[in-house]
Amino acid sequence: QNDNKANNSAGNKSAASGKETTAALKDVKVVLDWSPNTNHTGLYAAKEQGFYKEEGLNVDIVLPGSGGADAMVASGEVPFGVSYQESVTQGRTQGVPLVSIAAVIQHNTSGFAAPVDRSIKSPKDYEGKTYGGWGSPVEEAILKSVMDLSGADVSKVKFINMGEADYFTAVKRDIDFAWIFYAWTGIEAELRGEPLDMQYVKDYSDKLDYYTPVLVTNEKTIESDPELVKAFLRATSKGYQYAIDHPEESADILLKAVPELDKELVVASQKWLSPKYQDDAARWGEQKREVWQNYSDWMHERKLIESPLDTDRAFTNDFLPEQ
Amino acid sequence: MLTEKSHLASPEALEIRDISLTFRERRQHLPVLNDISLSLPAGKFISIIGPSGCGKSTLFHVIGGLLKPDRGNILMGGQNVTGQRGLISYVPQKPALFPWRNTLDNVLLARELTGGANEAAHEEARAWMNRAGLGGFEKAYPHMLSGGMQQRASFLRGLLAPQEVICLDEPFSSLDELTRSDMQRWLLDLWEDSRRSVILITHSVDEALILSDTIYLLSGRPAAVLHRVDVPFTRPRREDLTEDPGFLELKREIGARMKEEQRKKPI
Amino acid sequence: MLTEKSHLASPEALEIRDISLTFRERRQHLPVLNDISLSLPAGKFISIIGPSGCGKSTLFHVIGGLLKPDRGNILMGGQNVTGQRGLISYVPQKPALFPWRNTLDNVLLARELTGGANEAAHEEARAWMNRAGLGGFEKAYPHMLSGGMQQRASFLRGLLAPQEVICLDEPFSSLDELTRSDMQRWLLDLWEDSRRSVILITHSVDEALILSDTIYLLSGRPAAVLHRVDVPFTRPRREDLTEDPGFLELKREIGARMKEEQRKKPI
Amino acid sequence: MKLRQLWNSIWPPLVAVILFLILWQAATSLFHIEKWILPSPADIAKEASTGAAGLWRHTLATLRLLLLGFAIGTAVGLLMAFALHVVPFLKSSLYPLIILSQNVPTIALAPLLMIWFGFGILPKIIVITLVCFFPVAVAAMDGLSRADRVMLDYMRMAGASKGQIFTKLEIPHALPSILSGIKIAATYSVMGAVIAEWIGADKGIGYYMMLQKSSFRTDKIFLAIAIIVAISLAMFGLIALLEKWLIRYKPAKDDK
Amino acid sequence: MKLRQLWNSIWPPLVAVILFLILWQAATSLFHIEKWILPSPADIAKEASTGAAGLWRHTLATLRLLLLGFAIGTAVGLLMAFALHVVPFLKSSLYPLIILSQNVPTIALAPLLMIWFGFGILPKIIVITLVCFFPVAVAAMDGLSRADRVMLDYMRMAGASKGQIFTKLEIPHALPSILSGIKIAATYSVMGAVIAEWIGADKGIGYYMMLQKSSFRTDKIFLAIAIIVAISLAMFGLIALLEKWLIRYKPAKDDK
Ligand SMILES: Nc1ncnc2c1ncn2[C@@H]1O[C@H](COP(=O)(O)OP(=O)(O)OP(=O)(O)O)[C@@H](O)[C@H]1O
Ligand SMILES: Nc1ncnc2c1ncn2[C@@H]1O[C@H](COP(=O)(O)OP(=O)(O)OP(=O)(O)O)[C@@H](O)[C@H]1O
Ligand SMILES: O=C([O-])O
Ligand SMILES: [Mg+2]
Ligand SMILES: [Mg+2]
Repeated sequence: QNDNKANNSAGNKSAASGKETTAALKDVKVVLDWSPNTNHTGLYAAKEQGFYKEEGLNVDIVLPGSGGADAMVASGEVPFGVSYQESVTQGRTQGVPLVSIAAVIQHNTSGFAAPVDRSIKSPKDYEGKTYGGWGSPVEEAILKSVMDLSGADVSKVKFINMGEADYFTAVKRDIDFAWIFYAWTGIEAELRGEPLDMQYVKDYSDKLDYYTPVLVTNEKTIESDPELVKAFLRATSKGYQYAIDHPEESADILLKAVPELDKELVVASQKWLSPKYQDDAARWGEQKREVWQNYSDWMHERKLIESPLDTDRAFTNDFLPEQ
Repeated sequence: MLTEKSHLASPEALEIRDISLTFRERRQHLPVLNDISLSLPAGKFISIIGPSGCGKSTLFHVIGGLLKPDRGNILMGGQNVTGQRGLISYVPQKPALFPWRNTLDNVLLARELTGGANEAAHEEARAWMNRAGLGGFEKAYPHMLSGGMQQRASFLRGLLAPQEVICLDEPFSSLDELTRSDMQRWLLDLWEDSRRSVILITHSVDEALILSDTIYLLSGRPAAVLHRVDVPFTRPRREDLTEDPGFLELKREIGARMKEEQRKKPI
Repeated sequence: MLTEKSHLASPEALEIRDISLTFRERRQHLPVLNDISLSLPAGKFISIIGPSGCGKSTLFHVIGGLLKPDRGNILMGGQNVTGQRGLISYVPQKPALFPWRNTLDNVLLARELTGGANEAAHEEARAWMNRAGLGGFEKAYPHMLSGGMQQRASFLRGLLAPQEVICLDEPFSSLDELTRSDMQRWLLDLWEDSRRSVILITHSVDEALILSDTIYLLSGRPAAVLHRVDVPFTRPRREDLTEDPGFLELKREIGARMKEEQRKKPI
Repeated sequence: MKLRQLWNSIWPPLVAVILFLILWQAATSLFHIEKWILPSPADIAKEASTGAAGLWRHTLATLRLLLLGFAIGTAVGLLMAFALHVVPFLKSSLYPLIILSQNVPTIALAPLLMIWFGFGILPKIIVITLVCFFPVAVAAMDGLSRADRVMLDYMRMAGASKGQIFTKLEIPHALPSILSGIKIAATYSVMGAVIAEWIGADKGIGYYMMLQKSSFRTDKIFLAIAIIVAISLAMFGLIALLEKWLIRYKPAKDDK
Repeated sequence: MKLRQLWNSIWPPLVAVILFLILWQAATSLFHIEKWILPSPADIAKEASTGAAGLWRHTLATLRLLLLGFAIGTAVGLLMAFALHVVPFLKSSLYPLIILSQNVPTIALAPLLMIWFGFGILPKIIVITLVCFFPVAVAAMDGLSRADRVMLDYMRMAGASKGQIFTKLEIPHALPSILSGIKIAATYSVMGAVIAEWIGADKGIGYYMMLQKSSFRTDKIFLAIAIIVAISLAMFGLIALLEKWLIRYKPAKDDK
């Protein structure tokens, strides 16, 4: 059945497919970190453009639901997934065998945002304001770092757990600022005409310029089938390259794959994000050791992890295609 | 015409006028009461005898306001009270004791409904329970009573209700003859003391003759009044009344009339 | 010893041997059956008469295996069957019809339980319902029947059950005298045809005398056998038996014995 | 006559729902509640008229999931109640585990289910089953154990076997209770399906809602809720009809 | 005698739970299930012995929340059932809205509650109430409407007012049903509280679980679940005791 399906779609796109053989494609699942968004465009592009097929893979992109992707990947249920440097770090110190194999975006695009009417221009202005988050110690530590570096006192910030509420809802009541990804929530704010002030956390310390999101696999897959990881990353890398080169077309690909998404948001977000995938790195997906080291040191210093991270086993560039 | 007449006469405690009723269930019609009229003068005791299933209990339900007749009226003290509830003390055919109440609380229920379940009522209930052979069973739940004991509890519950008119639907059917005659004598005593008005459904011609001033014989379903028998014996009635030749004669006559009717319409 | 004897004699359909039972509810003890022994020879008809609440229905529950006696045994055909169920056809004191079954299905229930509710049983049930004045009520649910009609349905249900021994607990208490004597006559006919063995609880001495070969008089609670009366009248019994002087004499004697007992222990 | 009865049972809820919608509409425009906080019924209707086509696919997927899950959940609940009723020892020993099953939150359960049962329909069915079986089982056990004593005594005296008592007395007697439990389960099954879709799906109303949530499209979320409510009402209505049909023997509340 | 009865009602569930734990322990070591997927009971116990101190605060917070929510939810459910039973028109018209209330998922509801009621205890109580009132209301309405016909007829004939019929007949008759609904609600109230805490709280078991989830401490999550289960069982047990005490009139199932 799989052959049939593969042949059909391959037939439609015979140009893209170099090896037009009936050899069975290998079924591979990738589990996302959240609902599909522009962080994932490269995956959808690689699928749609036939890059995976060229590698002999039949990739199925699945949603994680409330369980999250990490357990799926770590358990070997799914070979690849989307995660965050922070999760990999925390997971590995708990013995969870996740390995990061590519950085989706080179630099951290998250930060603290507030509607302009709160006139929050720098971390100093957080004093006396209310922060809406989800109550994790990491948030608090980051906020503290950022404020310390600006000579502000984090104890003057009121923390509220806003749970399921999103940024736009939260700032309507009680909450002044929240932590967002600009590529999605920030762009939505632009589209809505609700301008916001944003302080990117990476601007305050190199240690906070960690990778978010990253592609992960588990140690077992690396050990037992390194060729699969290589093939997967070769195609994925082409997918992200396509997204870098063709923001509008790749946005369309995402929308076609997930028609329920808001078109305007996806297109605007993609235009903003496409240049940021590779950014200043030599190739897409490249991860630097010091980024992993810095952030895990930072976490360990603040007791956010119980033991230091064995940095070299947490990530690898070995499977990225050669430049 | 009838209305005129009764307005002239002193009002009866209860008057049933030309009551007709048909049960309608989906497409089936079952005529049950057919132009029934009878009257219970204040302070009197009347009985109703009729074949099983003819409509006696249904007539009580109409009197009590539970069912609305298709035609006819119920009058009490000259007032039209058709469909009004709460005007009679009622002893139903099935004891209908509440399983979550102990026997004493069950006996007090009707009194409670009229707001009179005070200490005195409790004492009265206890005394009556003793009298009815239920002493020691005050705290027992209904499922721990025998059939006859349940019936006696239900009877007491009805007696303790304060209303003028008492409607008794086969109150002694599950009692042995001695307990039964004991209850009958007691009912007579109470009735003679308080002069409430009683209407009794019974299958026992003896019982009807011993207790009542008037007996209404009903036909088979749909029930109509077949005969009205005035009981001539003086009160208080003698213990050995049942052996009186007049009694036996009347009993035989009633038996014959019922038999004749039933021969026309086999049950 | 007793066991020996009965093994020698031809086995009785039902023998009750020295049954005693006390209800224990929390700290209260209520002795109800006190060393009761009685026997029902195969093909015979016996009656039990006793004051209300003395323990008659409880005795049936012991016979039927619903209650375990504290002491004593139940034997059927010489076999100890104490605590075994399903050996009797039973007509309970309360009709206990199932509200979700129509009357015909209720009548067929006992037959269903023994796996014999086939077409023939349906026909038989219909015919018997007609005979009992329930024709046309086959599809009616129990709440649409009068008290007496429910009792008749329950009676038919018991009759349709196939077991040898029939236990009837006041089966005619809610019936008018004509319907009652009609049912009695019918019961006698059936019994004479089939020669099943019947044990009947009744409050009517007339009924007991008309129907039975032997009458057991029970004392008040705790029930003990007070007297055993052998009924001498030949069968088939005459319609006018109730006016026979022998009948009246026996009736008076039984009444007197019961009265004497009740005077000792007021209900 | 029949038509009139139907009409009489339809118009009160209809009026209530319409009133509710009018109030909602009025409130949103009166208090200037923004569309992305709480869309008005009109917004939702507009969204429905333009964007409903794509939703049909999701609705069907959810419907399929929930009907299957509801059927299995109800069956499991009934079977469990039957087994536990018939074997009292089972009842007293397994009750804690049944309650336990209601206290494992999805965030702990979801990864386990996915790891053990993959991404297919099975883990979702398990979630719905877990949601549905409980009210059915509790209501059924309660109903079964409350059979009328007098009738029970009759059945025993008449020599009915345990099985006969069960099928001819206890089940018919428990039927109203059971249906009441099934009514609750039917209502929950819809939310159960939505939650099951949150723990991993690529179609269905739950999936759709999740995506809309991430795109901040509150009006579409409410359109999805409207569909969920409609399904729920339909399920409830069907069970109520079934109830009317199964329990015919009851006297009309105010006959004559 | 009494002690023995107590023991007889305690040992079967105890044995079942212990068996369950043993099976679980065996499975985790037999299949080498990793601790961060499914910790073994021993892991959880170890965690409990070392890290339980900090959990006490969270447990108390949740307990407070859920008891309050459960009480309010049950009260609302009962009052609603009473009102709807007494006024049949209300019943037929409001039923759809009641079902609707069970079909608004938290992801849509939470933001609304937050905007309207802020971040205090109120929105959380509302969530638990929404979860609890429904089984109570449905069970109570069903129980109330099924009062015995013969007794009802007696009450009417005896001139009982609607209020008297309600308090003296319908309520006592519906009590077993109501308690069955409350039992279900008690079980749900615990999960309701956990969910309420997910939609925004700074303490409580739900909050704690969320944090542990993000740091892969599955053992701590299961410790939290164990606490939830314990609370649930305690609630259920209390209601069952209350039931025994309230419904004394029933014949013991196999008396004599
Ligand atoms: N389940 C029970 N628990 C406790 N006591 C009971 C129970 N059932 C019956 N009794 C008591 O046992 C005694 C005998 O009851 P039983 O029903 O056998 O009387 P009966 O002779 O059939 O009376 P009746 O002629 O009134 O039907 C009564 O005093 C009753 O209170
Ligand atoms: N709710 C009902 N629906 C339909 N038919 C009914 C209803 N109640 C009673 N009937 C019918 O009405 C007729 C009279 O019943 P009723 O109970 O009044 O009889 P009764 O004279 O009291 O008989 P009994 O002496 O047996 O108690 C019966 O044929 C019965 O089937
Ligand atoms: O019993 C009947 O009168 O039908
Ligand atoms: Mg009657
Ligand atoms: Mg009896």
